[in-house]
Amino acid sequence: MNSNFRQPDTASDVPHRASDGSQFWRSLEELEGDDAFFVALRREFPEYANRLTDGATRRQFLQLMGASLALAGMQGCVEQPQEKIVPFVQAPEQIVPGKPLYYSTAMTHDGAGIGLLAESHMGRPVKIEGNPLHPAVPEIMSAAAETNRLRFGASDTFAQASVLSLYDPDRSQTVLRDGQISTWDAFAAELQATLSTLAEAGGRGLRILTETVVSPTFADQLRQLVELYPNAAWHQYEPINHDNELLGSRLAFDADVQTIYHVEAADVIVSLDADFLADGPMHLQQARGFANRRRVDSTGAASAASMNRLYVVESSLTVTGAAADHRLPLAPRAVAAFSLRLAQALGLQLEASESAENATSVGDQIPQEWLDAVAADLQQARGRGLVIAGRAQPPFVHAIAHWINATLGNVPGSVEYVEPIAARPELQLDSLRDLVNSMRAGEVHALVILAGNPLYNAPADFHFAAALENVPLTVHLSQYEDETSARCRWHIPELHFLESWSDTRAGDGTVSIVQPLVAPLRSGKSLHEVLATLLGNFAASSYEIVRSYWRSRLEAQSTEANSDVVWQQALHDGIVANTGSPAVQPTIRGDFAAVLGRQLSLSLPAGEGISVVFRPDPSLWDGRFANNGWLQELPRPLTTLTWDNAALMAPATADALQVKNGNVIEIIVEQTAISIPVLITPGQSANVVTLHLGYGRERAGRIGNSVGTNVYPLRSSGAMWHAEGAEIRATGRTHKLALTQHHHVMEGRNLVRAGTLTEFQEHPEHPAFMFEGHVPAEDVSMYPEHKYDGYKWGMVINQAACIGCNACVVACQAENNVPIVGKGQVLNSREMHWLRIDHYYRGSPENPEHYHQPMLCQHCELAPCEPVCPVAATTHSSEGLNEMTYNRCIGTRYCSNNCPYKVRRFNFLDYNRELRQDAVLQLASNPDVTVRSRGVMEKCTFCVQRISAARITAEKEDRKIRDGEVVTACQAACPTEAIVFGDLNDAGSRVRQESASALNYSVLGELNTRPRTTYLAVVRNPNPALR
Amino acid sequence: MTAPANYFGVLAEFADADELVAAAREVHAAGYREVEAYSPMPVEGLAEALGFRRTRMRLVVLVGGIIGCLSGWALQYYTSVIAYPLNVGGRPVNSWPSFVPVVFEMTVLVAALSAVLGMLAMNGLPRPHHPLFGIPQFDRASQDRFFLCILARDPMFHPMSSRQLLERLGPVEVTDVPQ
Amino acid sequence: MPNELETKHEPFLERGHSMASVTNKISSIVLARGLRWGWVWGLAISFAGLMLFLVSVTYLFAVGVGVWGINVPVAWGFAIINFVWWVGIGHAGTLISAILLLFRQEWRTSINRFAEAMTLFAVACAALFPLLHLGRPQFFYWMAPYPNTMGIWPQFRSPLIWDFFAVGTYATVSLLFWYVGLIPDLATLRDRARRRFPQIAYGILAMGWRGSARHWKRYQDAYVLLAALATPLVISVHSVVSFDFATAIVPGWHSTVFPPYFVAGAIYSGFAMVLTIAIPLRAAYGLHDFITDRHLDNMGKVMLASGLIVAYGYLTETFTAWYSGHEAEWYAIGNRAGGPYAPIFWLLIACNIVLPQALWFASVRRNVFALFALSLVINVGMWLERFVIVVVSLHRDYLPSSWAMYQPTFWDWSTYIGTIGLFASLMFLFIRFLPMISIFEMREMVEESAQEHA
Amino acid sequence: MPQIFHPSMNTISRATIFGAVFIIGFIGWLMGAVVRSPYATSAGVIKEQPVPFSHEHHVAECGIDCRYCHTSVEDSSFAGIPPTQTCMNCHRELWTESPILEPVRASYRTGEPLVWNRVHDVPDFAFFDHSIHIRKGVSCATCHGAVDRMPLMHREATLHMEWCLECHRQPERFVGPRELVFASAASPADESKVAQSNWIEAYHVQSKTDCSVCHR
Repeated sequence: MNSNFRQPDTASDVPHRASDGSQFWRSLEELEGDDAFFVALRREFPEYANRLTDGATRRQFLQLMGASLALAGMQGCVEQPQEKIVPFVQAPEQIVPGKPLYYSTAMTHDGAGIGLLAESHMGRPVKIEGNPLHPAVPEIMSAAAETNRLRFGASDTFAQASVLSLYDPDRSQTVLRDGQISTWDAFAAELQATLSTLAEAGGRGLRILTETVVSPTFADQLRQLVELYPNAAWHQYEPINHDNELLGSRLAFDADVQTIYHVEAADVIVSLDADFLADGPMHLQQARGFANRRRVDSTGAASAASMNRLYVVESSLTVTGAAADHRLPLAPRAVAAFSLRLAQALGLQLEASESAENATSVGDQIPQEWLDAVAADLQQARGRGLVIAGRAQPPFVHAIAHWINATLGNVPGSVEYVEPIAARPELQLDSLRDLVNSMRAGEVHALVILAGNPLYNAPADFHFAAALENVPLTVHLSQYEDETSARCRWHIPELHFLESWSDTRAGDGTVSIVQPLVAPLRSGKSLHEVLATLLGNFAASSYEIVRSYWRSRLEAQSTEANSDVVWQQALHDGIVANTGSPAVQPTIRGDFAAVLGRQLSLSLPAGEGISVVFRPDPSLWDGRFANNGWLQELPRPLTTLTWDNAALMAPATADALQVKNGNVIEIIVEQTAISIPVLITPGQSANVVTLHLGYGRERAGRIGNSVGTNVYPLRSSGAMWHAEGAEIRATGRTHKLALTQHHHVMEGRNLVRAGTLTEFQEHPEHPAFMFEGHVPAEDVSMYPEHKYDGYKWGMVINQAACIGCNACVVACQAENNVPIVGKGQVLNSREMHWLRIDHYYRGSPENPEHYHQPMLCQHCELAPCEPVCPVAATTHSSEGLNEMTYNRCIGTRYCSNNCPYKVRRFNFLDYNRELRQDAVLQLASNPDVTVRSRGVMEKCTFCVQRISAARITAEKEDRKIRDGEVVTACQAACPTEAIVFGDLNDAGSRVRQESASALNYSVLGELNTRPRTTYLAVVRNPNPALR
Repeated sequence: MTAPANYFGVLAEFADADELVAAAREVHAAGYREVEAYSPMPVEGLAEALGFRRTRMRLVVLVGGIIGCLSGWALQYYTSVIAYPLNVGGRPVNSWPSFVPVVFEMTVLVAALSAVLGMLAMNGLPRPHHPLFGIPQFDRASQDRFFLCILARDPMFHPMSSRQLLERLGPVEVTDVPQ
Repeated sequence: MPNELETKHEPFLERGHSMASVTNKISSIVLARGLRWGWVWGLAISFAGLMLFLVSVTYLFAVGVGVWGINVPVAWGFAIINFVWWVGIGHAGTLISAILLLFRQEWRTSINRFAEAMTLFAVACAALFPLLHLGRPQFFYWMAPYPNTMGIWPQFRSPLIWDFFAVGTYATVSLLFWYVGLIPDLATLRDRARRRFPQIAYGILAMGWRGSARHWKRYQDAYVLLAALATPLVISVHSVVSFDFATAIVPGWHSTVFPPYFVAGAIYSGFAMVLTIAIPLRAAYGLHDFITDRHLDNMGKVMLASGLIVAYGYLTETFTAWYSGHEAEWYAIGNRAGGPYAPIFWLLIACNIVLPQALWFASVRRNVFALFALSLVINVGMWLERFVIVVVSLHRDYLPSSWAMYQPTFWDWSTYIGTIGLFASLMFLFIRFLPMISIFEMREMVEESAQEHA
Repeated sequence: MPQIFHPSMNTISRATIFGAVFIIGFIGWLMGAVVRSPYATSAGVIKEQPVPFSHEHHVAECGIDCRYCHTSVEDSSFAGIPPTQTCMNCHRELWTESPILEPVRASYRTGEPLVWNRVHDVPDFAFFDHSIHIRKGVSCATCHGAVDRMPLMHREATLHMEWCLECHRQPERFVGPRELVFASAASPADESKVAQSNWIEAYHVQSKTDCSVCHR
């Protein structure tokens, strides 16, 4: 892997590279029709283990009818077609054919940026990694010896999957006017005309609707716009926003602040319905911080102090809840009540009001000992405690969290406040309400919607579609021609962040420059360009806009001479130095108790019956990723549901309603009804139904259309997160839910080793819970041992650290060209993921303990799969890898039968047919990994392509591969460093240390398979008081 | 009456097996050695009566078996130890216990083939054309009649005397068999 | 060798038969001009089945093994079930001819010929499945050891390679055995045929056999030696097939009892299939003189015996599972009896163990209809047994996280039924064009019985 | 009854049975021969190219080093095909009028790349890395043959797996001193013979035959 480019001098040409790149791509577009060229392009990465077209087309079927049995023989001898080589006309600098380059960029998600490294092969990005220099991104193997190795940072599912969206064939490609293909110039002309009329009135009637804006450049453009048209207005709306946090901070401090949690600093963490391990601008750092405090070493003593304790009070099961030491499932309003009670227990004085009464009455389902234990723990951990409120909780819960953290002196230890990172912090719900009202009132003459899909995801009671009818000129910029585009006069294709310039801010305000990896694959415009046209500049390119903004800004502030140097450094590092938001020390307002009292009455909706809880979907978020096959097929954490959303409910609730998995129920909230299948989820709070947003899209694309159920119709401005008093009735219909795991009970098998910290400390050297059930026998083989001198690759997975966030699964899919198979195939257990996260629970179905067990090829030294292969298609390498040679495989599937871990995946059908047919989609494939054909087995290879790349580099330098030089895709993505990979023969390697731990064990070790992938047991830290 | 040179032999037809065996003994006792008997099914003691005892089939099969056994083992040893030694599931390259089944099958296969081919070869089959097939009544040799034939190549053969000898043995009929 | 059974019981060949009569009776079935309607219809129906098979295979090759219901964890489905089932059926023939020959049970004489034919056709059907079930059937030949440009060879530790050799050898040897047995009869047909074409056809096949005493002598030696080779072969083949399961670590497969009880099972289903064919045959062609009730009776006894061994196999399996002390092993057994596929398991117990106990009664063994019904029941039962072994063991193995169900698709069924069509078609052609009972061996029996009553 | 068969059938029938063995053997041998023949491998077959480029002329006569055009051969898996610009570096001055060079000039003018026919085309499931082989002292000529004697480019090797294994199993037979890696194909073998095994030690050549070395 090349890393030289990371020195500034080479990075200094980045803009040139882009232009060269674009030239290359423009020539591509010229040649678009030319097959030969695409053949040549395809040459860039491997195709199929055999080149047969395994088609099921009717024509082929007829052709084959005659041949029948004889056919098999004939197919064998198909000769390779002539391949072409197409060199550059002018070789671009930096690009060495056949070697990847890494460029730093950033992705904006949920109103904050996450820094990324994009791996580019011959100018096409194929893999995303986290940028370790970015404040929101924890580094992987940071401890490893500092070599010229490439440093990776963690990332999340959305970042990993973003590269697939870039090549999505369904992305819109042309400007549309009323659905008819039009041109940018036509648009510009019409816009100009309208603007000129609006100009007199100072732009009155011009409205801009954006999503949360954090981009400094964009903010600057908006500022200019408002200067130009003083009477124009800019609104922000995202269905999943931070309104409650904002209100909460105003409530507590009477100020807008951005809260930063230093989870690692906290000994006791209380989550009030906060999914802080997977949600929030800094969730990767939070997850890392949490995990770092869950590791215990064999010296039990030391670990006692080091290990934190997590209490989670939540109404809907989350990965954070699954990771908790103590989890309390409550109805939403009970969560609010709990926080109030907690505050009171910690000394908050509320004058007795009916609202307080209300709170207490609602809270009667809260176990008192729980409350006491948490309060006591927090008290005891003064200054080292942390209370986090979830975005779904009403503002006063956030206020209470602030209050507790302040009162217990957790600020600045584990909580820190900085100025808001948003360009204009505001209550987005109100912002949208204003817009809709003026639309209804006919005050809006031109509405420019820059990204976002309000027609699909605006609160139902706003009737956005109807309001839109009153607007003469509507413009919608979006990557897909979606629901909103369909109702707007103009649709402008939006560029993907990997193909346009921009900038963004991390959760702490640090700015990253978003630089493109390729010139646009499809003609489109960026936010900046469209806004520039509003400012009268029709020709400006994103690069010029962003560059000029930063030139002026850097020249303004940068003391040292050349702003270009700073700019180059920023491009290279992926962050602009010291741009973080300034810290603030807000103080709890004096009249806190009073204000709070007033809030309570509004915030604690009474009401009986079933509460419906709306949550962002772990895969599709608010629906924007609906057309991303990787995310659609990604088993949702804990439920392993794919290709659908469902009404998640507790077993008890399901019994009460007399429904089973897959039964379609009708949920009625205020006369609005939706039909959605049931999925029973142990751990879900009683009488609470969780609905995930983002499904039932009508115009998402071929993949996302009409997958799942659209639950936005139930979501009104009054009930953005919780709807009380829902009515549910069974419809008698059923719907097949594609789950990748049907059975979450261990059937008394000792598959996951788990114990408590106390148990561990009794015998840190050999904890009792490590020796329950079967213990692998020592050399029971009649054959002699195989010796592995040289490298001995192995992996250790720390189950205590794994939070089941799925980032590794998508990373693996992206790195290894793992195909998408579709719902039908998943229903028949044919999903292809090389790495899956098994989930088991222990204990009562009401509130069980959850365990994640990432399961991938264990690379057994005595692999059962190998001796049964008749053609030696799967064998052992001299470094102990269990190798799968696709092109030798004839597909007996015996290896899969004989694999106790069932990690082998088989191409039952031609899963790459579409890939082969779509020249652009092909560009997403990793050229270092074979794209498998029909009828061959495949499985995790420990990213052998990365090992081999590292080996070649090392060999060329006449040295051994250093620890941390080979980082598998899953390891690189993991925010908690739960996955460690390396050479077991290297005494200094981290994997060696972890494999020596007293908590290390092999799954099914008693079968004497001698796995190279071993696990570290789960150690939890429950509060003795709650035993 | 044709010259001896054109003779294949004289053929006597009998009604049942016992007569044939008896006749065979007589002819053999009379000193004829190039004599052949034909029956629609194997007849106990007939071949012995003609002085034919050892078939050497067992030897053929034994040799075949040994060849099969060795080649089976050699094939596996060569491919997995010499040609491309691979670490398969941590087993040693020469994991002989796993080689036993194929060795056994190869043994049986070659042995069986040599049995059949050996039998055909020693019987001088296939031989779709044969002088006897020219004799109409010989059809019944494969159905319900028994034949004894003194071949012309026997040194003692004489068209007249041999014929008379056979006629004395009470056959249904005696025929000359032309070449 | 006079057999005292002969004198006590009724003979295996009805009285009053001469060599001429048996020869005539059997060979005329083949040499008769014209076709019987029954035969034509039978062949037509079986041929339809064969066509269904060809369509299924074509579709299979066009789309891939994904057209079947298989998945992960159940990566083997009908294909392997049918393979084992057919191979099992393919055991009776050689067993009857070879083992009974060595034990000098001459009641084999009247049934060995078509039993062997049945063996060949069953093995042919069986041999198709390992090829069809490959993900990339076009590369099946990689299983054969031949010097290639890849410089790589088959992997001889794999039971599938053992299968390849075992089934290959078995097919070859069975063919030789069958053909050698046919030679004298082909000569008979050659000599009895009156039309030119049959004369030439049978003539070529008969290789000029003329029943010379010396030939007979060598012939008999070779035949006995073949039998001696075939006997261990029969045992080995199904043992090797059972290795596919026994050497794997799948709970419910990994058991040392598999080889013996697979062989027993094979004999069980084999004899059942012989009866399924023999009973209609003797009715259709009036062969009651040759295939007497005593034949049926004996076969009934053999089935009863082998059936009991199979039952014992089930018990041993259960015991070892319990004795192993591994949850997965014990769960696998429980899952058969109480899991989602329990009905199939209990049906199998009924078919293979409970109902066949009726064979204890001579009256049942002598009752053609009861026997025929039982033979069908056992065929079904043995198929279900393979289903339980293959599918029910796989669908829930070590990690509960990967448990799943298996549902056969239309194409699973059509391929299976198709091979039955193939089998039946071959069978019909055989009975029309080759003597279904060994003529020369019947002549021997005539001779012997003649001597006895003299 | 008359004879069914003519006497000659005796010979014929035997001949067919025992002949079959030899026929089968022959067919086997023939197939083996065909797959290794240029017909199947197209080794030694000259491919049509947009420009009749002569390695003999440029390497042997002009003495241009391999790396002048195949720039990335030392640090990438892909040796690299020169951009049109590289050709024009010289041909801006030389043979500026020559008609055979017109495609090159055209490409340079229009920006349309030249489209060459690949001569050494390893199957897509086999991964080969030039740089490491160069580094370990495998000379260009070892695989590509005497390129400097090829007026028109053709492939020497069959590129069969057995051919790769030949070297991976006995590197000492092919590995030579690094200095001679780019030497003209004169006779690198001889020099490397001098101290065969040394190179293996010196360069830590560990040519593996693990499947994943080439198949990923």
